[in-house]
Amino acid sequence: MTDPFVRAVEAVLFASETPMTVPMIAAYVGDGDVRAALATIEADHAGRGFGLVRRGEHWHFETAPDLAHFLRRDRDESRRLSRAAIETLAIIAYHEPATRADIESIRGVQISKGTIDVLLAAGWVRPAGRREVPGRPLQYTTTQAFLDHFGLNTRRDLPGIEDLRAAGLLDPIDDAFASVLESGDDSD
Amino acid sequence: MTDPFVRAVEAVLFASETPMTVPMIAAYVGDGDVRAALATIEADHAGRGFGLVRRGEHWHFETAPDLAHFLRRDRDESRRLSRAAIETLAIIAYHEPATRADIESIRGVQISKGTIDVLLAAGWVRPAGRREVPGRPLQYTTTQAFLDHFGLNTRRDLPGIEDLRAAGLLDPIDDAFASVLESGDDSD
Amino acid sequence: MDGDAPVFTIELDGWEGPLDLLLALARTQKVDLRRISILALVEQYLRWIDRAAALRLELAADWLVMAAWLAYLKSALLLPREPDMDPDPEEMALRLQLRLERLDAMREAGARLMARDRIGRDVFLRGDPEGLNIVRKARWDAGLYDLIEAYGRVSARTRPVLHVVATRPVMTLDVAIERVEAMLGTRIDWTSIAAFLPADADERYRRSALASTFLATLELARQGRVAIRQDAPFGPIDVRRIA
Repeated sequence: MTDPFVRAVEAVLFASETPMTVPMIAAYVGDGDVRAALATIEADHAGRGFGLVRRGEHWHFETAPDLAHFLRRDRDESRRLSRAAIETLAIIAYHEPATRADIESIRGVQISKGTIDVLLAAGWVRPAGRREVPGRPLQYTTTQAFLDHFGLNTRRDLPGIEDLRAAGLLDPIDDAFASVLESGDDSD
Repeated sequence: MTDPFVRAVEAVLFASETPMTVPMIAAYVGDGDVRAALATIEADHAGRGFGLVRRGEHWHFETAPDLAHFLRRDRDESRRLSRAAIETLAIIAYHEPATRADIESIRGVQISKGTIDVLLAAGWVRPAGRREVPGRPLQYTTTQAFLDHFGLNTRRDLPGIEDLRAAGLLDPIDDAFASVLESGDDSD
Repeated sequence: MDGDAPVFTIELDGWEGPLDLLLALARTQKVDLRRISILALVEQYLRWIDRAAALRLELAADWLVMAAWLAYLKSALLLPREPDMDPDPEEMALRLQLRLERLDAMREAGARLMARDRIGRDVFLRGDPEGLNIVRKARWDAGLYDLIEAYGRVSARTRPVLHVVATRPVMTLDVAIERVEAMLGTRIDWTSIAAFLPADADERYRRSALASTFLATLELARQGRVAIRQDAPFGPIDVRRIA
């Protein structure tokens, strides 16, 4: 028989329709060490068909990734996202906050209005204030739903983000340009 | 590490939107002893926060019935009483026992059913018998909870009409405003 | 170089702009983007544009702008270097290379992102959660003052309205006419209307008297018994008996 408090936390998370934070869980189960309970539940489900995962501050149960082939229903889903949308999402995620002009300067083409709309509708990006430069353009950032969907705990888990940053590939061209000019002679 | 076949059955049941029969499960997981896997899963989850449940030929996961009380949470919401409700309450308090017709004749407008319901739900008024007139309308009086909430010892602590007049509470707004202005002049 | 020809058979709208095409062409060089030959890339692009023109494909303005810019870059790179040339063609080439690197990095990042275990495709949430309920209990917020004020409001609305006008010192028109007639009987010259007012009365009575007296002089003027004059708007008003 499992500890009653652990059972309660488990039941609440299992019944919830959305990922939950520790305070959200505490509001249902009352006083107790929710974090310790989560650690217990996570360990208990390790290696099973589904388990507890943490995405940012949110926790939820999901099926084990290696079982995808039993469960996959709609193989076309990823194809629905256009290349423009995928690149735009990547640019926002890796550069956030990013303006429309940031995205266009990297992609080298204007983005059609629908491209950002698709990402907004998916709940993966959201407007995040205006940049204080002439024209005050709107900036976009990614959301908790983005982290959830792509199985990321934080933005630091974005694939290869540290390498890209170290290589200066997330810096604006002008900055990169200046630093290449400085060190450029050495590399020849 | 759990048996791979058991894991697959577990994941399929977890992700399913409906309870599943053995053949339905088999259609996802392929060859294997689904019944044995179900028995294993059922035993593994005994005494946890959720478990495998069989209803007829269908199987599904559900949270443990004894934990149902954790899945709901009460939340107090402070709300302002509507103007109709506070006026109705005041009329009942000053004229009790009062019928709906009494209230409407004093307010000069009809009251909706919800208005008295709100006061009943708040525990501030209660039905107090029928008046022995044609139609035998229900009468309402205030409750002890009403006195407690408004800090009154008895209904006689409510200021009378003359007190209200002296306090300017019977003056239409414009007159009250004018009297403030006048008294302002006098003090010059 | 003719070996690249199959690339050009790809339809125009397959490329999302000139930079997209340049990146694809750069990939055909099969080297690290940092070691790419910009000159070779420029030549490939210009050749592609030439073929598109030969096939009479409509090219959007940005493709032609890029072509013109690359043609300029090419000639600048080939010509003997002039030390004070601005912008420096090497810098222009470096900027192009940096842009290609950045687009490439984001394309790669997007692909890696899409390859992750995604909810609804690779991992699944519980299909039929019971859901959590919040039972809202209303806590009504009303104080004694709200109650009393409400009753006052109802009473004020439905009780007969009673107007009580406090008595005020007033000089009636009849009294004013009498006063003016009597006082004019003793004067011949122009006299200010102020002179007809009771001197030592309450201020509010004086204001009433002023209004009444003014009306009285108008009435007497209408009867042809007095003349009135005022030299300027808001100036003093004088009255004289008509003999």
